Amino acid sequence: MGNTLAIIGMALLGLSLIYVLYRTIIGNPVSRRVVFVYVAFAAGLPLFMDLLPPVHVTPDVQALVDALEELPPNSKILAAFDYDPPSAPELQPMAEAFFKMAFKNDLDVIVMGLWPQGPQQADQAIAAALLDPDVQAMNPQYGIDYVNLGFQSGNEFVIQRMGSGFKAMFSRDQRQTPYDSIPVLQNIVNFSNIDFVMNFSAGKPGTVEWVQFAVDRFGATLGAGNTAVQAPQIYPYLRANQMVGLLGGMSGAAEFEKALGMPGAGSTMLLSQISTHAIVILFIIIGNTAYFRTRKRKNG
Amino acid sequence: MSRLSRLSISRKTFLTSLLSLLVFAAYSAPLLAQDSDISVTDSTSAELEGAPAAPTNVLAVDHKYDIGEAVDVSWDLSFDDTAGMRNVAGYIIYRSVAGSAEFDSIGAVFSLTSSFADIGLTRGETYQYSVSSYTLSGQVSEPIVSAEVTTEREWFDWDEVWVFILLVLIGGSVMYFIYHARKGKQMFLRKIAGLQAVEEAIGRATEMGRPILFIPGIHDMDDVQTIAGMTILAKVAKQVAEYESRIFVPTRASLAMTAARETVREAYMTAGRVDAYRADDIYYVTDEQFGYVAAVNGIMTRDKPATCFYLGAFFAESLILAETGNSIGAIQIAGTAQPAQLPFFVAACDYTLIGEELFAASAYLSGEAKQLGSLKGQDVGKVIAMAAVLIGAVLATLGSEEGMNIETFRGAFHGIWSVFGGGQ
Amino acid sequence: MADASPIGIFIAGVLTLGIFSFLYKDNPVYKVCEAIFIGVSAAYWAVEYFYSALYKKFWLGVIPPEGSGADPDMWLWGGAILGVLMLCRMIPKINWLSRWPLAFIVGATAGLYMMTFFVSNAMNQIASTMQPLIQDTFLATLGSFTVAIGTVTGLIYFFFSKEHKGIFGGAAKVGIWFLMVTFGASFGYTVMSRMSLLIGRLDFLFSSWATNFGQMF
Amino acid sequence: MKREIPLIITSIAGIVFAVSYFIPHYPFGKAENIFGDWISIVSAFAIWLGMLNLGEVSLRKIIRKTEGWQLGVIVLVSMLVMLIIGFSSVFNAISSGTSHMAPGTGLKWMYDYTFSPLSATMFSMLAFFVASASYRAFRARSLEATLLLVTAFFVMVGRVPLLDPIVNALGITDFPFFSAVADWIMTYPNSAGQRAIMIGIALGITSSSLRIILGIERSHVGGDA
Repeated sequence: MGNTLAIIGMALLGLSLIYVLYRTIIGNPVSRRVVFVYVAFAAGLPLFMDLLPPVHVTPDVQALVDALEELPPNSKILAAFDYDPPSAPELQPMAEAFFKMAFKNDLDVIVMGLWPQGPQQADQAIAAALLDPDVQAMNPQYGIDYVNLGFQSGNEFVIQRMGSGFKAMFSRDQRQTPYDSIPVLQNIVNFSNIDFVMNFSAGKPGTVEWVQFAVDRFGATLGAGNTAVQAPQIYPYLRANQMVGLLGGMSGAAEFEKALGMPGAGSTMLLSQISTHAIVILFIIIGNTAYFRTRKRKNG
Repeated sequence: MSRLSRLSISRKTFLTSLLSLLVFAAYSAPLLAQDSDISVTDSTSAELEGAPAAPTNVLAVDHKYDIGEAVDVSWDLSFDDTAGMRNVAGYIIYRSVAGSAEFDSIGAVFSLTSSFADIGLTRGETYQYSVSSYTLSGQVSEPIVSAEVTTEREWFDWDEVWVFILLVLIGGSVMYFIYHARKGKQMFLRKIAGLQAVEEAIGRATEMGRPILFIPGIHDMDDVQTIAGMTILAKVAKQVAEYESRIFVPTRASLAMTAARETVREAYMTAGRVDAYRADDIYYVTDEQFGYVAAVNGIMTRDKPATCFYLGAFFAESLILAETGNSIGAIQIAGTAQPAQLPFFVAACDYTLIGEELFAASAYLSGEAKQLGSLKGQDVGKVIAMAAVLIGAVLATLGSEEGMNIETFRGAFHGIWSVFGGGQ
Repeated sequence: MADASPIGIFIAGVLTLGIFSFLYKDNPVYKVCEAIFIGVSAAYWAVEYFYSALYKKFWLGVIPPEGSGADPDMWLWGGAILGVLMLCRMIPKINWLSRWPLAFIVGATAGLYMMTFFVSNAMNQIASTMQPLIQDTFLATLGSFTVAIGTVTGLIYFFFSKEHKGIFGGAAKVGIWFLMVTFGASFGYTVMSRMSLLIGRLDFLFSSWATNFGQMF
Repeated sequence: MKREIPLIITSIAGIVFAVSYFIPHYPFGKAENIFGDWISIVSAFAIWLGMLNLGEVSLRKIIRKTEGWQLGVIVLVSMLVMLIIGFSSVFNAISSGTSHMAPGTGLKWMYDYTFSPLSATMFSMLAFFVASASYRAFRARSLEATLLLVTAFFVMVGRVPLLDPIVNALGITDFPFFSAVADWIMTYPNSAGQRAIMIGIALGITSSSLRIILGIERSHVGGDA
């Protein structure tokens, strides 16, 4: 029922754009608020639909998935959470899929954050991953299979300092346990004991800093999930092989989920993503059609 | 990852060794605990007769350019690890402190591995290493002993000498041009469109009797973009003081507020109008990005500044700022080195300083020798970069299939350096 | 959120709608939500930094808990002294002292950035542009040429010592085209990002909040 | 003296961090570590300075009854509420040896139900502004702007399955054409442009950092004099 109504709504929304085009061409463009309403419907209506669009996994996502899947059990992954709630719609699905994959493959995850909110987001993602039956079968334990070291202030200086020893920056985990008494951290001195660094980033400090310090100075292997805003700037590093793979934005999350075979929030929200792209493109086209018509009239 | 630094490769090797050590320990600890002439219970397999061939050519060298706590051990693979009859499962590495004949096992690696990094040693101590090969059934070859090695602490990381040379070259040209500019030598700078509009924009605000808004980005003083923004702020504020206009500088970072106050006060002082300086117009809002943007939006809609400057590091707020600025009809001059935000500034602002133009603008406006000189120095760097890209790409196409990479780079520099006797 | 609080979700939804009310126009409800946001976030950051830096880093560093086996790190006092000097900003008579920590941060950042940007963003990027131009596939070959030409002409645009005229000017023009393609890509990605955030919020309103709303009343 | 000491501090800090790249161990490694710790601590004080400043500004607004002083009250009250709840959670965590953000703590509640939705919603409003900018501001005014918009189009349709399912269904192509185009754009021309920007910025940062360390640049200590 909701599905049908939503589809009808979308069709009406599309048709009404002709009116917007007309208004714009006659030089009486619709107000900002009307544009806002369109955006709200374009983003909201697909949430009531249950269509799953076909997802094509791009090479950069596949490369990251391959690198993660190749890690043998008990490999140590440093997961750096450098984002806050506003970026959660893009990065949280990635983080949840990541934890599911890590727990299923029996990898050890060490969580930390250069953003104060990062470790909280990680806790939420872990909680979500633990609901998965396959993960529950592996029964990952805090302290043994994963640990949350919490946030440390100092931005990129923290990574720099971690190069000589993690413990100097994180003397205790988020639950106040001293570094040395956490089983999963036994024998972990610095980046040379880490098999893979996974970074979820929404800005600075984030993936760029992890490349500059952890990779270029300390030789870490890095993969990252980024908000779409950040992703284009990360491509040169990707091309320069300073990192192994990249997930960009919500579509990156959907591809990641598909490649790992665990559909989640990223896949279900993708339809909304598609419809908002369409609406923005249509608005640009409408705006420019009007612009060129008036220019032609002036010139001619 | 192969074209990353040599350092990273050796770390990787170390990591592999460590991993294999763990796996090996789990597998064969019970076997190793017994004497090496362990009695064989299962005699069906031919490989159990006698120990495997030992590795050869065991070398132990001090790990280069470290604090003196690591030794790299390497060897040639056992004959049985490659072509022989018995399957070598891996190698065991032993260490003794010089003078003592007692070798302790310190680690093991899988077959087909020919190096091991021993870390956590004492600086200045002399050590000796030996390596044996072993089979899965616990047959261990005779140990082959290396020469003695003493750990040393080296100060300079010679792996990075090429970085040093290029840095000196570019830094040197920066200093050279600054020196020349100071001596009053004229330096040509190409025109930057956004800059020519600054004075006019301030004049317009004065005529309209409306204030000027200056946002030095949302990063703190630890970002060079903020500092460039501040340099431009100094110039803008001086002009504002001369025109008896008013300028608002809301900041997102407390240090930036401190610096902005200093800068503006200094500018008013230079203009001889320190009495007109209002410290309260320059204030910290909040560290929260959107709390800050909302507050700035409020300022814009309330005070309707005639000219808005956005010069510094910007993120998501660029769009809201530029859009709001548009809606109040302000002249907008933006500049940032954040590539993700440049599209919005380009689209919605009257003038945009793209990336490095921000730093050039700072030089251009101040006319300062130091800034002009650095620009020239950077241009030298760009010539080097362009030449390197072009020549490198051509050489790579003509030469190897693998292409040039940083290792080739390093190798070349090392070669040159060792000719002059450096690096050892 | 397994331990979700119905009142909490209700408040979260109200605050969300309060902020969205700005889209209609600036209004008192939005202003109140904004003021709450400013106050809460300033205090949130202060608490987080107190806990991570002042307690976990400094306090536990100079007074290690018994049994941890760590020696007190007296060097940390230097940071605390600089920090206190920074607070001198609040006291007009001695506020010049706050320049010292500022100077420290500026200097440390300059030193660190000089090396990381020079190596990661200049050297490594130049080195990785030195790829063979001829690749296995046509598209990859085209790509290699594109990268080499784009990088060089882009750099020419940022060359300030020469007026953009003649061949040089032509190259600079090609450079700005590349920059525009780059910006276009950024634009597309940014749109993608922004839309995701909105979808996330709407999802919250339609599912968690609406469900919760139904249960509460 | 008020100016010399900060300049000396700047130089020392800068030299330590720059030189330790080449001399990574003794004595610069140690100094670098100490300074790195200091940065963590100083940045916490900077945040506190910011909050105190906000408190002072709000308080002054309230006392002077300047326009919108009521909002100052709300700022101050919500700040104090968050501080009290936050500190009780932190001290509780310290004394009981748990996480200050564990489920059930006041700080976590405030984070989940006030801080989080407020900041997320602030961010999400950008979606609306992007759309209105697209309708009203983004025009193919010049060749440059056209290039920007065309690229944006290909990236937006290529990064999500928007046109690919349609062209595939119509049988025009049998592979995700737009996805491949977007990939190509991102990998090659985008990388080239980004790289030119990055190299330029890197050189700029190198030279300005050098000036700061050598004391030629001194705007951060208050101008050139």
